[in-house]
Amino acid sequence: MNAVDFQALLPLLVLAAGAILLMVQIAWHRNPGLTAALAAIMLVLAALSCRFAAEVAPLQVTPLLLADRFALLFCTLFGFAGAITAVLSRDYVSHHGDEPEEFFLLLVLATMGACVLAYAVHVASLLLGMELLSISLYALIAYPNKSILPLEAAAKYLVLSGAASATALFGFALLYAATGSLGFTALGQGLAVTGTGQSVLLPAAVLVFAGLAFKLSIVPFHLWTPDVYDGAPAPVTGFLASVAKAAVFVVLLRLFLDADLFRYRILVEITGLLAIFSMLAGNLLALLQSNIKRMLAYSSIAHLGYLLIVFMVCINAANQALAVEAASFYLIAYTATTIAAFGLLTLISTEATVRENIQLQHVSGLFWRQPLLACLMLVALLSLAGIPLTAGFIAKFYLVTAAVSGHHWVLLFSLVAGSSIGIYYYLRVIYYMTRRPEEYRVEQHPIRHWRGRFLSGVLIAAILLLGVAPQSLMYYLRSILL
Amino acid sequence: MSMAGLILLLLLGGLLAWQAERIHPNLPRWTALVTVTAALLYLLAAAPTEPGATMAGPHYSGSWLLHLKLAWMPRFGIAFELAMDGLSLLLLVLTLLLGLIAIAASWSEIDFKPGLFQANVVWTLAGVCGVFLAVDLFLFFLFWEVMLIPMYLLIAIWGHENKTYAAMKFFIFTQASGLLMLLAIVVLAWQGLALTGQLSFSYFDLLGLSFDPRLGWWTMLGFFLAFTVKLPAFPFHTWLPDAHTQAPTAGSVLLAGILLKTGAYGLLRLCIPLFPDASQQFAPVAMGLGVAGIIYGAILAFAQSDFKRLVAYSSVSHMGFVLLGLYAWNALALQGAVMQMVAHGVSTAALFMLAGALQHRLHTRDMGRMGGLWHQAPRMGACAMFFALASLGLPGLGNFVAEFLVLLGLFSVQPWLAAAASLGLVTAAVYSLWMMQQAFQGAPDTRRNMADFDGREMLAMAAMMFALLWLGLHPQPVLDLAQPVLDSLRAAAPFDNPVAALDTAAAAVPGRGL
Amino acid sequence: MTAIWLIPLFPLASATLLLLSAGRLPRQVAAVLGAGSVGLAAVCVALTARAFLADGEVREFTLWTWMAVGEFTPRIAFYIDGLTVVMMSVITGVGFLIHLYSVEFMWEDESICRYFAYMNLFVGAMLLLVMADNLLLLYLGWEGVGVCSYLLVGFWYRDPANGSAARKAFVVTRIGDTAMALGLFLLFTELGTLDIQPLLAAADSQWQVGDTLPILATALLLGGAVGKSAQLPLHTWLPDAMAGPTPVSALIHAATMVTAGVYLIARTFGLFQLAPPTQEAVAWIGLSTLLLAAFAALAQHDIKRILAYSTISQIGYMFLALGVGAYASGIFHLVTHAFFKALLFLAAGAVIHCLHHEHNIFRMGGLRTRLPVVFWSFLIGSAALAALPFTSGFYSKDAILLSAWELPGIGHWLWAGGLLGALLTGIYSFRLVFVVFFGEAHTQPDHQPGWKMSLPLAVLCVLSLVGGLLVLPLGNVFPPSGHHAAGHTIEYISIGTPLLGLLLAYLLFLGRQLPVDRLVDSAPGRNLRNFWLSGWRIDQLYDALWVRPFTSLSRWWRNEPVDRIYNAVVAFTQWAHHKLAALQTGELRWYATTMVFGLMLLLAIMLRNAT
Amino acid sequence: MNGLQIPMEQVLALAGILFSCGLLGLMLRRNIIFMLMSLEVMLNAAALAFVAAGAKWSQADGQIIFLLILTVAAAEVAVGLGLVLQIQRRFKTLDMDQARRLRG
Repeated sequence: MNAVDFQALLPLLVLAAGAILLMVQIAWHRNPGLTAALAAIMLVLAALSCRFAAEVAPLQVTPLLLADRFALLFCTLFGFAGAITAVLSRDYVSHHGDEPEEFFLLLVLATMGACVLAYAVHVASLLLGMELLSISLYALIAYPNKSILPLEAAAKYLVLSGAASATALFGFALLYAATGSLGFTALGQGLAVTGTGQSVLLPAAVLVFAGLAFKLSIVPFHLWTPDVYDGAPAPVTGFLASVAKAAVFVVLLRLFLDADLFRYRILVEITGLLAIFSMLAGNLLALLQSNIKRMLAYSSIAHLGYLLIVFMVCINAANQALAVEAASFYLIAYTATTIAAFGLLTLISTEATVRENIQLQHVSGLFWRQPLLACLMLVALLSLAGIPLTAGFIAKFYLVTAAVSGHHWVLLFSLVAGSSIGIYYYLRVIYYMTRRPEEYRVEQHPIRHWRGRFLSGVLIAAILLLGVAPQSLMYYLRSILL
Repeated sequence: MSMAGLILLLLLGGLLAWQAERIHPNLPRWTALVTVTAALLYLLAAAPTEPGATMAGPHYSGSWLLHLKLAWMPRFGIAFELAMDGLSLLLLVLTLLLGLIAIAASWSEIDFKPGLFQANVVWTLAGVCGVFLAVDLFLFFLFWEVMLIPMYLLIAIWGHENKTYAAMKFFIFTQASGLLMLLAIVVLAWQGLALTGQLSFSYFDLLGLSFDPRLGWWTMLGFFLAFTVKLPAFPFHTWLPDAHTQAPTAGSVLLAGILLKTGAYGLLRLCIPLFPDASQQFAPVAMGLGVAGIIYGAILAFAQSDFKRLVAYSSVSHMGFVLLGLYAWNALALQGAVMQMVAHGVSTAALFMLAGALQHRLHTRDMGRMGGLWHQAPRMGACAMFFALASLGLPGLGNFVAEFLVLLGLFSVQPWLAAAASLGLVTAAVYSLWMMQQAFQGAPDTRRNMADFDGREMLAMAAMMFALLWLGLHPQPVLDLAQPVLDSLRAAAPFDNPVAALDTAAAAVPGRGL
Repeated sequence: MTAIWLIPLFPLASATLLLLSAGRLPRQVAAVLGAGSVGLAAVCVALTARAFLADGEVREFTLWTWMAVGEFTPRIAFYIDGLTVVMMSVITGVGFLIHLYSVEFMWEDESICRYFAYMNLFVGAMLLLVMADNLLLLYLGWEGVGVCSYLLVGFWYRDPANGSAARKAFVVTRIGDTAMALGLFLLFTELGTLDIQPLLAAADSQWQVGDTLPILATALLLGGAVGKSAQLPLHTWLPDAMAGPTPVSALIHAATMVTAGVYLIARTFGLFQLAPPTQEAVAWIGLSTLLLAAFAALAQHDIKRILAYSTISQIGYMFLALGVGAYASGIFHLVTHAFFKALLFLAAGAVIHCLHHEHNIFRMGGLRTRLPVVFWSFLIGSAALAALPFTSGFYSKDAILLSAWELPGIGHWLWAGGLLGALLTGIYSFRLVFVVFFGEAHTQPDHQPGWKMSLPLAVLCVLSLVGGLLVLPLGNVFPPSGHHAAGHTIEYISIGTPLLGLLLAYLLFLGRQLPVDRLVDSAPGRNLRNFWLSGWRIDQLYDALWVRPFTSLSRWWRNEPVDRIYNAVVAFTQWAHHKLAALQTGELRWYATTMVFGLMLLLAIMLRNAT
Repeated sequence: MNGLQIPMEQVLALAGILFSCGLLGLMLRRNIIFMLMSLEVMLNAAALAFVAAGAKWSQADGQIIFLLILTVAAAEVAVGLGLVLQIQRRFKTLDMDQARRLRG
């Protein structure tokens, strides 16, 4: 390891330093405000440090980590997302737990896990990153120890996620047994040499895919999603739904690309099949859901279904670049949007007493009571629904373009069908938000913290900016992927 | 003249109207009025009438007046590209005029959040203007979708008793079909890439692409569905009666007056010229849907007891003529279709304004509870009579010119369909007069105390009456504005009609066509 | 004279003024405007007619090009030939008299302003109809008069029955109008123009006698004519249209608008000559209508309905004339009919006016002495209607019957039918006179008509009597009809038949020489009477055939059947939602189980495809 | 195969059996503790497979992964046991079938 290697790993180092710093600070003086601020600062620093790391990219640091601009892009994203989550959680956890400081420590660790996944090009780093992320999340989910729902959610997540990790690992073990390699690229070469003659190979790949698909809550591995989203504290749900999924998706995509699993048509067709299932089932499940968190959980199933389309597109090597570009843009847009949506839920549940269970009527008339928050939610929902002027639209446009370039009509029609169903439940939230004062009864006080307003403004601006002027990000994506 | 400036003016005006509410609750409507008036004056004063500087592109014909192209997303060959020709100009004028009418119609109707209301009205106008101006297909789709949001809010917030259902239905129908159009647009652009080696969403680059018949057919269908849902054509019309009925008056006026026209515009500008072969094959089906819509809409209009619902179904019926005219695709029928877009916009807007005024005064739209209103409100009665007659296609008013031209043009292509469609003339008389009978004639309820139209409302009505008379008696300016556009569209996408004599004669006029 | 455009302008401008005033003008002003504008138009017509009679030159006058799309360039333009001059004279002349009459008749009505506005609008539209140089402008006038008819029939809108009658009038004529519009489409598509004279010339050069296209085109035009002129099978609206004020019935539903169909056929006779089957159909339609309406008139007891059926019947004669090629005779009958039928209606109106809106003739009676002016008017009108010798109706009807007789082939049948009609006309017209003005009085008139009502009656009396001596300037319009070569026997029969009718009417209704009551009271008699009273039950037939299916269909579809498709989609998604949501049991073990099943499913797919 | 007595396939089969046992345990047991134990079995099955595979290729990588899995499993169980305590305290039972407030 030399200085350049360290520069390439700067984001991870900053995060690790941040974790240590937070531990020291907590041990020295308990102060939630300070801890949250420190965590946010370190996360932002980590995000910014990617710029420096990018100067030496791409660089293979040990066989485990590859610091390319793709990884750094997502590190930036995760860093900012983590920082926003930290700021959002500041008031939320203070209401929910009596010792909120460690929450931020866990958040930093989880973000670090996500970043490791972005770097990962090896089974070991995948394992470490995924588990760092997951284990921190178990604790984060169960953090509000006064209430019962987070506990249930955490237990479910722990058991199932552990099983999924085990499944993926078992699959890797079988692949390892067949090829003798653990690095993604070497694995792919090994597979090429071995050929698919060995009947264990493709089932092993399926095990790996299934284990990761669980983390992405792809149908049929999706049943945990609403329960965990619902039970977890709102900011954690936002983090779980955006960063955790994006990180796993990135590593899955990298695995498929590096090991060139797209050669195995049947494997990719399974992803296509699951994409269709997810798009339809996710949207159908969300359809009449009146609990907003559960609704968003189901909608995230659908969105991951949309994302899986890129796997099918990648079958044709000529379209891979476009597919990855589309996936990257979609992940960025989806992360921003999801953070915004759950940020709103965080902000409106901060004021009230303990409320994990946010129903539609809780946002009744939000437009008239808290216009800024309502605008945040409106923008987020429109983005999720893929309406123009928002990031979600460009993202969907990207996906459609990619799918059209590969002529995947069935997937496209599923996407249209799913999106059409989706409009209903997104609009339903908007409808509740625009209900007139005489049509609802809810007591809520407007948010007073500048933090909430500031974040709302930032998120609205980010989503709209990505929707109206995405060209620079497009260029950037193109430049790092070509 | 700056086309982007026009859209920007409306967007900013809407924002201003929204915020004006903080100062005084009556200020937003004035702001909106001033904004739209300013936009209209700007358009009328600054719009060129002569073709502008030449423009690159194989499918540019002399009919374009203005063109603007700013780089936007070069990654996909997407540009912020606007262009205006006579057709767009005509529809823009209609849009802004009806915008004024809509604002006038809701002048004193809105108590709840008037600022946001007016803002949504003005933003809808901005979106529609964008649709009429955009020549980049991506941009077109963007405006197409974006204009729905303020409209959705208008219905969902200020609508009547069943507003949620109506707003949702409206949005889902148009969105779902819009997504299909997005698919089609992307397929089209990809086809362009395959054929020319250059990815572009510009209309000018995409005109005249050749397609594998099956691909062309499906892609055309994507456009067709989106536009016929908006038009609306049978059997995709069912969102319309609900949306129109539940929308506040301004919403109904905008919906019927201009939003429906975007569907027709899309068919005329995009669907047929981009896919001439598929469209020509498809024309019998489309025309069949048109006839079905005419008859079906008329029958259902007659069945309604809700004033607004009746007018809404009459729109379904009238827009069937547009569909017929477009797919007949000859000079006469196209002119008729354009004329119908304008005339129907005006006449239906007026009827919705009337319906709104009635509901405001009587708190009901049920015609069973009206009757004899002529006695209490003779001015309303006279206006209603005028527009009912316009709606049934009385010669001398714009709608007649439109329907006559459509049928005349259609007759040379599909005489039997023309005969079937002309049944619509009879049924239109049935429901229009039935509406008059139920609402305005009969014995008046003497307990009812109802104010007649006031000066503001009469002014709006008079303007629309004048417009219809003008369109009916001297439609030539409108026809002249649209003629070069229609000629070049037909030249770009020729249908080989069985009876081509009329067309060749019209296209042979020097200076028109390609 | 260049100011031809002033002729329709006067009434139209006056109508606009009256409408804009929104009823705020004093009734004196309204009356002066209403009647005066038509009077001015009449003066202009007189000047035009004088100029035309002096030189016999056809005059054309273009205001502006209505629209120009490719070859389709209809203009707002007028074409004045002999036929137009005749029609304009009738419209403005009779129209002015009726307007004058209306001033008194409608004086008490609160909506007199609206009344005159509609009436003036009607006159303007009717003038446009007859002056139009192309079929599209003619169609504008054609529909315009239809709307005015609708507005005026439903003038007293508070009674829903009036509204229904008005709607019926409009919709039934609209059916015909639509056929006519199709005819216009066909003509334009085939001949490339709608200007009447070039059109006729083009038809003449492009089509042969008996071609399919002219037959089709004329059949469609005939549809329009049949609707407007209340001929079979679209005649049912006219009796109901009597719901309007009586001067309206006189002007629109007797003198002018209902004869528009006759005008249309006469105007486009060149086409009809190319289509012998249609021409023959015109004759048969005319004949069957005139007989059917005459029988129906026999059984009516509403004074205006009797006149309405007689109008239908008389227009049947005009159609008969057109059908046998005697265009000039048809127009001649149109003119005389305008005189005497307007007279009859105005007289009937005076009766109704003086008897507090009594319509039933059996509640009148003995008015001969009480309303002498009206009586004499009515008598003269009926005489002309029955075509008693030397009245105007005699000359015109006689000419028609002679022309029919001379037509080879079917001519004799047509003649015989026409003769039977003449007999019936005699009976029903004098039945009316005898029942209303003779016998004992049932109702007392409370006042006498004033000069504004009497003067038009007097003028029309004179015209009805001597109108037969008029020589219409139609020589250059129609082909000269052959010299009447029928024997004197035919002449005598023609003269005798109406007299026979008069005699029968006397015997039946005044002299009570024949057992009419017993006849009517017998079961077949009563049935026949009811059958005729209901207008041969054609209304009921149409009700069952068209109206009820339409209304029940619309009621059945009322709630949007198409929505059922979409509702099914919605129901399916909701069903799927519930099914899927039922899997979310919250049970950890179940979740694990689904994951395992999912895994096994994937493995199964994989292995199945791998082998 | 440097003196390895047991063929790799058999070890992998054993690992597979263990893994299946763990899965069955997850599906069948209601007690959260037994579920955690099943989880351990699954993880260890994977770890065993890595060791066997590493041995086959004569690489240390398999064993390193084994160590990593061991650590991860320990961490997971540590958090898991913390949750178990809380569950016992709040739900008064360890039967996860009782913990189903979140559903639908």
